[in-house]
Amino acid sequence: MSGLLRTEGVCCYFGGLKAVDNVDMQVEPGDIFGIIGPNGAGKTTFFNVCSGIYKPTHGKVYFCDQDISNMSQEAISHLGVGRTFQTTQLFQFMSVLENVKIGCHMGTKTNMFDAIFHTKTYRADEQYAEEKSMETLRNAGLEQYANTLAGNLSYGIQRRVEIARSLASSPKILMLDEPAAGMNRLETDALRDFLKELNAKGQTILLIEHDMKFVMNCCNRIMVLNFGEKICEGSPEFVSGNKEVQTAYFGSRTFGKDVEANAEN
Amino acid sequence: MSKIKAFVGKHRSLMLTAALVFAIVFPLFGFKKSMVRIFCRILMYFTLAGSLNITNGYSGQTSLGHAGFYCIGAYVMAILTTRFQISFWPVLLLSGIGAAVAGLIISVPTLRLKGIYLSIITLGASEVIRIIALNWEGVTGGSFGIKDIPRPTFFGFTFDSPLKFYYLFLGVAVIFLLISYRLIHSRVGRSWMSIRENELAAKSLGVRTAPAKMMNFAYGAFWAGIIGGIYAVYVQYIDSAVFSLDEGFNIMSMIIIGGQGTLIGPIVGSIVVNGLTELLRPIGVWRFVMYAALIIVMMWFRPQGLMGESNSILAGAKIKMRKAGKTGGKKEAIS
Amino acid sequence: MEYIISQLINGICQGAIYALMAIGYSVVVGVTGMVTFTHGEVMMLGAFASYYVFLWAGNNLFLGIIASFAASWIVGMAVYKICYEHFFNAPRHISLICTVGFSMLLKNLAQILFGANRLPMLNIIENQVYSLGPVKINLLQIVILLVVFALAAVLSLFLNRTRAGIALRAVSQEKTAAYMVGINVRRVAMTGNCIGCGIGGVAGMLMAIYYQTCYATMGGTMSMKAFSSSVLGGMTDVRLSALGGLCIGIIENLGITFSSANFRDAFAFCFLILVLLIRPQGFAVKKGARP
Amino acid sequence: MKKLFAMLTVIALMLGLLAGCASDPKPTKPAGTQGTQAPTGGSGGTAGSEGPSEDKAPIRVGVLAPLTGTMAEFGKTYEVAMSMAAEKVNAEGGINGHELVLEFEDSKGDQNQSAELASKFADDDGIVAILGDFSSGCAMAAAPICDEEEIVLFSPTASNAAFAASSKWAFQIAGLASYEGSYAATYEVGKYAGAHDVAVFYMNTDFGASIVENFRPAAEEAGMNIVFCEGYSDTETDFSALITKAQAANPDHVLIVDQTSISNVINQIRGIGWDVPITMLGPSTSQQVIDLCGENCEDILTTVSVYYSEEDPEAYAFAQEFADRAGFGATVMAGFAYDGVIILSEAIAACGDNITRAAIRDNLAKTDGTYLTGPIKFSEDGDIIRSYLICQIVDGKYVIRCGYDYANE
Repeated sequence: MSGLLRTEGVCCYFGGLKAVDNVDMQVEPGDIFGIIGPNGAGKTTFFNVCSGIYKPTHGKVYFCDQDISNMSQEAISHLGVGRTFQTTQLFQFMSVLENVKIGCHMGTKTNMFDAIFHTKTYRADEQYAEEKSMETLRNAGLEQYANTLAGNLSYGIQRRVEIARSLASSPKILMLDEPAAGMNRLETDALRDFLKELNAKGQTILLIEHDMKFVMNCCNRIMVLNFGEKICEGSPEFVSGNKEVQTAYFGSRTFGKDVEANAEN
Repeated sequence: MSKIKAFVGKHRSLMLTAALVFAIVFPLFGFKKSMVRIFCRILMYFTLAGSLNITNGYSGQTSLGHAGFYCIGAYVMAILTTRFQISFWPVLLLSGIGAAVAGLIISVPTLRLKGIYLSIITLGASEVIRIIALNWEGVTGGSFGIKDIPRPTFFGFTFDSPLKFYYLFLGVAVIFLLISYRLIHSRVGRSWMSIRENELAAKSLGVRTAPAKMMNFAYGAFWAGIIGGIYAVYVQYIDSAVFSLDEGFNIMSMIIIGGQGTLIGPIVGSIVVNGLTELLRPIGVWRFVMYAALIIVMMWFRPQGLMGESNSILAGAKIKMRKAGKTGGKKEAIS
Repeated sequence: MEYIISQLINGICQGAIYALMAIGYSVVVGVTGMVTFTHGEVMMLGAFASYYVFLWAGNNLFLGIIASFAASWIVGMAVYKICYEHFFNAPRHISLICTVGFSMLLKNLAQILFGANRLPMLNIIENQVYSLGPVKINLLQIVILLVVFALAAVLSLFLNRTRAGIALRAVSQEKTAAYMVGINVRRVAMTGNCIGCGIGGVAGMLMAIYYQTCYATMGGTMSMKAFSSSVLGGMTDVRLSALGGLCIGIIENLGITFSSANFRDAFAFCFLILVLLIRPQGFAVKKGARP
Repeated sequence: MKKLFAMLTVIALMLGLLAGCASDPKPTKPAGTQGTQAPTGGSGGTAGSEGPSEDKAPIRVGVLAPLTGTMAEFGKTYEVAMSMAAEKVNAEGGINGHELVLEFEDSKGDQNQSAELASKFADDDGIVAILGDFSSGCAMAAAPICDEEEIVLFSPTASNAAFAASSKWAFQIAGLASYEGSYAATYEVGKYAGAHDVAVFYMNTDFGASIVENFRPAAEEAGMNIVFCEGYSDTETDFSALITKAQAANPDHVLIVDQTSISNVINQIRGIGWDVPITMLGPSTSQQVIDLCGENCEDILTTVSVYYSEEDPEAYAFAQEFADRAGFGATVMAGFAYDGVIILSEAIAACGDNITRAAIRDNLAKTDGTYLTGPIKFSEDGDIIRSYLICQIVDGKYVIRCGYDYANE
């Protein structure tokens, strides 16, 4: 009964569609845990169940041994689950710095009274938010964009800002939904290094990704979903060697070629 | 342009002080009372529009029913000062609090709703408040309204001329601006804006959107109630006909013309709308046709309002982004 | 008991009038995706068009329908050009304010052109009262009820079964995709909007005949009811909007029966708020849809 | 750049506002063209030999009227009737040789605007008195200002008893709704129609509510039962539920207290084939009701304080001319508005050369005479109690059933 994030028999149905069916997963502290699967395998739905956007139809989700299955999205965030989205959900018309400052929301506790009378709490919070955001931006290598409108940045940078924003809330687990989608090779590599660096500092990461090379190089554990069901879980080597995964995910052709093809894209 | 911007940015406090001094001094130059009344109206609608701007502009919850909160404030003031002879200042606070409580209550059903569904609830609530004011004869005087509302006094100083009310309105407007400025540039204001920009992302960052929205509604309603209270003693006679839906649309048009989501927008909106209705008087019955046409022209050429940021979610900047080949547009994240 | 039944019938008749307006309204909203506050004025202009036709050509209902439909079609074109076309990609509140402005413009223009007083529209349809047991219903009420049912049925058939109707629905759901598959989005949206407005105009005419008068400000309060009915029906569904109108009519009249007419609008809005509290999308349901 | 342009627009507007409103309009514009001047083509026989002399300064009177908005119909009544009266005054030589000029301002039926416009008039030293506003609500909102500024506020049509009583500067001649209510109860519905069980429909405005407030005790005193009494909002269009409800109470007489939607109520009552005797009150009495209701309003009873009968050539001619100009029939309101101007101009004339606002007030209070709408003498408060006729609609025409002295018989 341990693990940072754990699901037990999680199902999520939409009408007759079984988007996620009976998935068990356990993410240990310090993991970089990858979820892969073909399109429509239910990865994002599973993610949304874990972060409280959807409620599981059956099954339970535990975070730090606490049942979060029926908690609201905000409450789950407050427990320390940070996430990004498949399509970036930035505050497009705010500067990067402001974006990250909102990420500091949970770390501060100014209320209306404090804000109106500029109490000690307010000043401490503002200072904290300023410093924390700058530090996060510096770590993510986004310093030079601090005052740019988030919506004006290139797609790759936007994804990075989203990760930085999530990091500003000091999450216990960082959930990334296809962080490398739409990035070019260079950006992807930079992102991988960045994530590894984070992980080295003790950040637990859960991610969904299509880019096989990225996942194989980055993650230490991988789970494979297909049609909402878990078909395999284990180390990258184990997963890539698994026959069932190869047929389900890559069709019946040889694995290596497909990986190459995928990487070329 | 950028030079002007930089200049304004650098000397912001200086400019603000100058504006304030100007606002304090200029009515002293022998304006007629009716003119001062127009200034009073501009300031009154500024605070009223500003408070609506808090909900519509900052947290992006398009409320159409602001007249309801205004109504509550006015009636609380009228009833307590005429029936119970309580003095103006504590009642003023009660007017605000009464309206804020109403705002809290109305915000509860709106939490689950978005867009036009939210708008119609606020609109309906405002109408229900007006209907109650019209029919609860024992308390609100029904269709006869409440008359002879006493003038406020301040340590023996009676507010009995438009000029004195001008300073009262000015004081309230300045306090409102100051407090709102501080709120908006704090964690509270940032959480409101994050809801406007992207509620899903805000939630994922731990912004408790429901209480934030409720506080936002209550805060906006509070100031509408305060203005309602002052309005009651200013005109000394109120009846429910003033607080119609048209009044709500009128306030709404001010913030849209001035620019939503900026503190200066409502000032400009109030000046333009109230100024136009006065200036267009010579053309008689045609003036509302003209005014309506101006609103439409405005929406065509400057949808973000006169002072609004063109780079804002409120301004339809999406189109520009799309043309530039950047991502924008669809917000549906969950697939 | 008879009393309650006749009040129910009153409610249904009143609701039918709301439904009549809501049908046109929901077509407009459904196709353009924009909320409109001009619908009341479109109805008013339809009523005035028929008034002048009746004045000129005698009580010819057929000509009246054509005139009001045509007049509001033209107004619909103006509304589309001024309030919608430019704003498809902009936030909703911009076109909303535009429609508010346009409705103000039409209302004041009408007041200047047609005068501020009420104009009589007497006995366009001969008044006949039928007694069904204890319940009395007059010819016009029956006509309006029939029109509502017919319109709801025909329109939903049109929207769901015909090619043009499917194009309209496609446009209402996703303009970009509709454009991609080769639908002329602007033309289809404009036609749809004009159809909605035309129906609104005919509704205005029927309303004017029913209340035997027409005047420049007649659209104001009624359009608010049409709006509410349509919201209740989920904004875009013709049949559900009509149902919403009927519900509001019945609730209002029951409220008046047991309380007072002073609170008519309060009953309608409280009912609306209650429904939206329980079902945030009104009556509209999509089974198995993702939240 | 756009923002700069926006700023400039705002500044220009502000300057315009200051320039337009702060400056006294008199030196820049001749009085005859100011504001929404009476639209009747020249303010009466200015050119005529017996007209007011050119070299004497015109006397300017401000008028608050709802020329736009939902009450525009009544604003039009004001505009036409008052212009007719001003033309008459000027044709007869003006006020001691001064031309009478009415300056109409549109209050839109909005209390705020009414109050602000009253203040604007009060600030203009050239304006000697204010006529209006049409509705009691607007007049009540303007009253504190006129009281403060000491200028006469003379509303010909306000019927709320609290209006004139609220200030010594406020006057009204429409006859108090409170008295009309009890008259209707005692004499019209009670004595003349002989009703026992009465149903009352009233518009929930201060007019309707004060009629009902006074109707109720008087009716009970006269031995009637009020079996049904319900108000509705002034924007109401559908009365079917109320009518069914009233029908269930089984009254033998119906009283309708309304101004705007009277025709709707009557049509709907007759529309379901309910043949009950109906009574309406003064403000709704006009040719328009007959136009809007046709056969449905046959036999309806009404109280009127003014009757534009063919026997009274002056009143008849007025009603005819009014209908020609306005495009709809004259209500009692038209007569009141007309009289308002005449009475005021007489009060001004009585001041002689010393035309001050206070003198006008004092002379107005002394008014005692017979006018188009009957004898007028103000009470202490500045209102009057009118006497009423009872009329009935027969063959599309009002026919007098009882004279002014019916109450004394």
